[in-house]
Amino acid sequence: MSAAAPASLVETDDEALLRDAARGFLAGADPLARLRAMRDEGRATDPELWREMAAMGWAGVLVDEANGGSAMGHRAAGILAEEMGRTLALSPFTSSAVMAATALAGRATDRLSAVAAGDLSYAIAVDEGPKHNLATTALAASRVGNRYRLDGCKRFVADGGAADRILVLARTGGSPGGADGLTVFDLEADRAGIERTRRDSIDARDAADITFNGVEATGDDVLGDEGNGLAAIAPAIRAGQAAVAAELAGLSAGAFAMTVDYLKDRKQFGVPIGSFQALQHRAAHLWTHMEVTASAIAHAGRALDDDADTAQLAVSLAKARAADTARLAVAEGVQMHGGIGMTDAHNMGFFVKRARVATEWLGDYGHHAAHVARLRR
Amino acid sequence: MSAAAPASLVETDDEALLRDAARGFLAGADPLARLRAMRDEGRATDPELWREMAAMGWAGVLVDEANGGSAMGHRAAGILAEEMGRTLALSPFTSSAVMAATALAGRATDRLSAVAAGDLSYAIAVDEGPKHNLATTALAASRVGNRYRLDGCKRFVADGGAADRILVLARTGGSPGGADGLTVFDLEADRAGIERTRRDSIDARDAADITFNGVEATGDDVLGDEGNGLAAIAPAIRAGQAAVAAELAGLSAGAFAMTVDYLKDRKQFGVPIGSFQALQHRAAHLWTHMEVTASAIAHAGRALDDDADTAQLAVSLAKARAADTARLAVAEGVQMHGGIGMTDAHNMGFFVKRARVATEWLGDYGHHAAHVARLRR
Amino acid sequence: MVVDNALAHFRASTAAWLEENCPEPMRGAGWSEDEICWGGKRWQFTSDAQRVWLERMAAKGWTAPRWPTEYGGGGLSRAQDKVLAEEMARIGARTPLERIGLRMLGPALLEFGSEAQKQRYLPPIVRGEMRWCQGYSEPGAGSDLAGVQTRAEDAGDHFVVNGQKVWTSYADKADAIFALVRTDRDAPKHKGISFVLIDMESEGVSTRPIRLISGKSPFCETFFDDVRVPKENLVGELNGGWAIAKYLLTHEREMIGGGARGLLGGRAISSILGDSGIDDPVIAADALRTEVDTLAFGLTMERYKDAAEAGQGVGDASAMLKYAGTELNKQRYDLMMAAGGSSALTWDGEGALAPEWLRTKANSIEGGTSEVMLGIIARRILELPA
Amino acid sequence: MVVDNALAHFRASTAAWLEENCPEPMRGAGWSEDEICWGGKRWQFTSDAQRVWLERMAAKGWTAPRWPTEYGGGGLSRAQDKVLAEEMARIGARTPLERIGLRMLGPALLEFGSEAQKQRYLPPIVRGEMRWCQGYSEPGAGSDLAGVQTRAEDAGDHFVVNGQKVWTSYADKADAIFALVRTDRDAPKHKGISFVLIDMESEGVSTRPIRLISGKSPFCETFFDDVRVPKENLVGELNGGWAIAKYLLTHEREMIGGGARGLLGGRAISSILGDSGIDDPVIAADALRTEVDTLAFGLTMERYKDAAEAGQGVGDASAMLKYAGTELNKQRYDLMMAAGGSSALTWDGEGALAPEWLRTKANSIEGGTSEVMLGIIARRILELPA
Repeated sequence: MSAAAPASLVETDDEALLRDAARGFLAGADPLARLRAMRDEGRATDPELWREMAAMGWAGVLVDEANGGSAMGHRAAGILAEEMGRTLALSPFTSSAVMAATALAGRATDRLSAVAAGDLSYAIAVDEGPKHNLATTALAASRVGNRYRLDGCKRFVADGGAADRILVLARTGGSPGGADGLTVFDLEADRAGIERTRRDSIDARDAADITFNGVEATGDDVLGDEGNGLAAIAPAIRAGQAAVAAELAGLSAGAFAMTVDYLKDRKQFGVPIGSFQALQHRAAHLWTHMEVTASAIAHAGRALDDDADTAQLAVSLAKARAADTARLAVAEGVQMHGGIGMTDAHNMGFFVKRARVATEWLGDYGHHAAHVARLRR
Repeated sequence: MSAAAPASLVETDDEALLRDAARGFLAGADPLARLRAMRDEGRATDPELWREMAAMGWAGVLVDEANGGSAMGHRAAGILAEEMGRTLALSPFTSSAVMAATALAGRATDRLSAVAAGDLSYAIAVDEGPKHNLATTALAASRVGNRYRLDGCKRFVADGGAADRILVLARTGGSPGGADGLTVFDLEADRAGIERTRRDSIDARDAADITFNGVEATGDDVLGDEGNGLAAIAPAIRAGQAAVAAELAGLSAGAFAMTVDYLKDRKQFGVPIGSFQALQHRAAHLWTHMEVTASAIAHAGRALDDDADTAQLAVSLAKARAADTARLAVAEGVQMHGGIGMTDAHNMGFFVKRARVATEWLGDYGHHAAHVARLRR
Repeated sequence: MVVDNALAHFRASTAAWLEENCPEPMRGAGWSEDEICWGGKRWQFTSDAQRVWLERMAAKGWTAPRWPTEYGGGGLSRAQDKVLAEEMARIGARTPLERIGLRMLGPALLEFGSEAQKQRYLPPIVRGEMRWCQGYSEPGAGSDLAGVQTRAEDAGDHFVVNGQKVWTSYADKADAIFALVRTDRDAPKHKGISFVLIDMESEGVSTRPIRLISGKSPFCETFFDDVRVPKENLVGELNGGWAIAKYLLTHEREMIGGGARGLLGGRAISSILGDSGIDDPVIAADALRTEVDTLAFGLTMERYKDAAEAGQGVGDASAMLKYAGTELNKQRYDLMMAAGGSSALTWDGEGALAPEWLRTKANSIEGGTSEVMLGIIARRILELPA
Repeated sequence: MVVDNALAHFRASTAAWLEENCPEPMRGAGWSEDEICWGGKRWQFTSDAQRVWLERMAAKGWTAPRWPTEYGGGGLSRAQDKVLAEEMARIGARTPLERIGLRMLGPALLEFGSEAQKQRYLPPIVRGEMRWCQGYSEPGAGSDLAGVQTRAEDAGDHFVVNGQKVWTSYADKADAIFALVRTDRDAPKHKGISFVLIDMESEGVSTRPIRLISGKSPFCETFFDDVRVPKENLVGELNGGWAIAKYLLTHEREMIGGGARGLLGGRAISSILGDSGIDDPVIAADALRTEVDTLAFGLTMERYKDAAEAGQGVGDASAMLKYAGTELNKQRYDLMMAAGGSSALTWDGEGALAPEWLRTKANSIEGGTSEVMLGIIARRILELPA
């Protein structure tokens, strides 16, 4: 496809329909109210909401039709992620429907169809330090006869507390810092020796440290080729980065919409605060930021659909821009709301917190900006 | 002194008097008009203005009384530099009265009194690449018997075209990149083999590339100790950095004053543009920036006067902040003036250009910010 | 250097007194916010040393060193006050008593209060027997402080107060509140406001804590439902409360600016980041910038303090300090969160910066928003036209 | 993929025609601004090839591909126009003729002009025989374009025009000017403006070039001293000029935004900096940011172009493109100047970026300041209250 003229960056009619449907469903589901209730009850997952999403086919958006999916592609996945971001809808969508579905695609397994149906959820366990970095993987998968034994710890794994299965990146060779010698294992989360500790994440979502204490595995558990785990996991990471970028763009739009409404409604000194020129200019600047980021999001989806192997530049560009835009959108969101935006009773705080967590997930601004520069050189 | 409580950061009465006197003189001299006339005539120096400044004792501000100076110190020198910056007054003050006077202080030479009288001007020739960096000095001073032979080129030397003498940093040992093996020579500018090429600097001031083609020198020409040239030149560079920082702070204040006047006078849509809230907030932000920088400038002068050897952190802080503030002050200056600020007929352009040149001179924002971080660690 | 013999003597005697009277547990760095002594009727001392230290300092009037001795203060000159602070700092002596009564209401009463009010309220403040809170902001008023809706109706010898305040820090722990109330609904809004003192134990006063996005907070909503307030509790003129409010706002801004400086103290940003082994060019550059800005802001606080000591008032420039300090504090915590990565994303555990980070978001809102500060600078300092 | 046979045929024939008719010197990258063909009565072709190329393209109407053939245009559909552009790009064929008449006045005449005006003015524009300039801004008016003071008084069959315009690009080289003039001084300011065409050779018209801080510029001041303008030169309604002005402003913004994109093209910032061996963490981080922003802005231009091709107008969003593009261009040049160090501080010599850098400072002023653009976004797109 890449020799042809690139697809338009404007939404197709199909995509617009998908967006409308998603937005309509989410407006009815009121995910923000659900998130608040869950947070107050100390729950970090919302299986009921995910079941409804799966019933609408969202879990299978990237899965081929033979496995029960709709194969609508990454632009479509981005649209769903964006709409979920706008309402802070909580689900294992990115971990399962985007990352696991991408990793499992084309492999002989019935797990893919279970993912597409929303019956099976995954967490992707890669990072061991506080910042995203695949190469520093140290978790050891030692060969013991024709079996493996996994020892080590993965930190702050998104959706890691509730996932049914875990894709874990382990080291079967080479040494930490090197890209070689990595291997991906696909394990049920309750396998003996796996211990999961819920982290009390500021965004009230499921995150867990996962410890592997002499976990036994066999060659059947290996996804892709031993020693070449980066090739097996990279497409999934890349797709996940694009989805998180889209989520952040949606989150920015959601925070911005609240803010603009507030600027129109809220009166001070007898006039709507949105009539103050300084706030108008800042709001216009923020909208400009969002519009420019929106182009990078659309492009990332197009690039993944066109030729996923060469899409890293487009994806990193999207994640960098989306993180930058979200930072500005929530900062202005709080400041422009004044004191009320600082109260827990107001929803803006949920946007602030999710923006921070999603910015870190799979690489922050500097990580991706450096990637962009490296890939452009 | 350093064990005592630090001096106040507020101007003393003496300092306030000095500032008033300088401001009064410069208001009368109208340096901006002189600069424009010189630029139009293709001249890069203004010896007459410098003669008047010297008559007021400015050339000797850092020189001890035995050598005909007033020994008022670096805070006083900073006040003069700031006032010159405010009006873009052009003179060899920083090169001669600050840097050369510092380098020559305490050495048995009658040149110091000539500098203090304004009868002798110096240029400090250190950099060979486009960015300030002493360690990369490559200009060779080869030993030939008990003499030296200098070969190499110094780039964009401030005041280098018209200076009577040149302090040149050369390499007598070690290798480029190393801080050892450097030696300072104090040479008359017309010594055989020295070739000076005027650069057409955007700020219309004297800058020259200086080539040394087999220039002969003896031990009498060496300033300080052979091989330890950094020790001989560093205090001069440090004092120069503080003076350029003060100049940039003054330049910012000068540009800002023009801008605020314009905001008050200029009407658009029937009202003064200074009543537009967005411009008010930006002007207030810029003023805040200037106030914070002013503290760093005062502190750098205090630190140099207190204990020059430990003042690098304070000086780098001042130069970094001043460069940052000047960048903002001239950017807002042009933008807030609109089209008129872009015309050569308006003075704002001179501020824009001088800000850029002075920012590069003796190290830019990143150079000094990195120094601050290193020295704080 | 001119040596001031009297001051040298004061320094020596102060040092000796502190050495003798400051209990050992009340010295040294690294104490937490929980250990601050706030005083008040319901105060539970966290230790005997805390109680003794407060009593001894209060007896000398050194909880309020510059207040006149007739109201229980220390009666110190500016120079003596500075010496006391220096000598306390030298041995790491803690502040014996915080804060809002001493720093806010006290100075206002000294400036605007009647003789009877000074005699009644200042000594208990000095002794830490009465804890105060501040009732300015109201729901819906935001930056428009003069838009006070809480009303005090004249009922002969007392007012009847009805309405609601928000952002009243520690209202649930205070003994009394100083509040802005509307006493003339027909006057232009700045001219119908009065400044009154209200006993929090009065019938009809209730409070409700406000939870922030950063978690628990000292802030409360405070409700007044037909509360009787004796007329003698009016400070200054009837309908003349705005002048007092403005006076206190300037104080508050300086406190918040100074508070930001406190947070900024300690280790260099670059060394904090250095430890984490970050290899991110953007975080590295942000760290340099934050380091530069932090040091320059600290010097600015020092310069304005020097100016105040030289007898030059800070005045409207407090708006600049408030703006610069709070925006910088947000910048600094944003940076630390980025550097902390996923380690910083939880509510608790080692390195849990998140609550502090979220709390900084309010710095540029409370005590006057950054937008209000910029407006003050633009109009009062730069004299740009309205 | 649906193959459009007619379009495929057009592509083939166009490619063949271009191959045959585009002179070799008129192909390839790397031509300078000096070689642009601006046309006009006084135009001196820089080469025979330039003349031939213009004549051949004009004969086909392809200097204005989408204009109707009856006015000398190419009469192409949107799809055909795109094919022509693609085929020209494929062989690196230069634009045969620039710009202001083709891009600005022409579309306005097609929309608002009388049949006689279209017939009279459009064909010479297509053939490059008439060069136009734009007279909007006036000294003292700045962003308030509707505050036009140049007045046109009714003198029977003609107007008498007096006043002054500034920022008229190439006024000293143009054959005619389209200008906003005030025709009713009593009406509200937007309603007393007319749009007229004025021959630059008329008696009483004079020009003076404007030197910018970046050096020489195409801008002029243009003076009108009792200039007679036939009434047939009025475009649209008397006092209805503001609608035409607004139409053209939107066009201009897109051009400037697009221009910024052109400047942004080519090599990656990071590779430009990479060559200079800079070891400065701040410049490195700024370079990353600029690279990210540049790519994202380029995609935004592409997205809006795609939208236009899909028949969705850009409308007020042109203000966003203008704002983002020009601010980014300034950011980019600031970065390159910092990276260039002293090499970039001279007017000439290798790597002399300074004139271009200084010129970018005007990008966010000309064609509507950034402040005006933000106001348009705030009020028309975000619908914030006035």
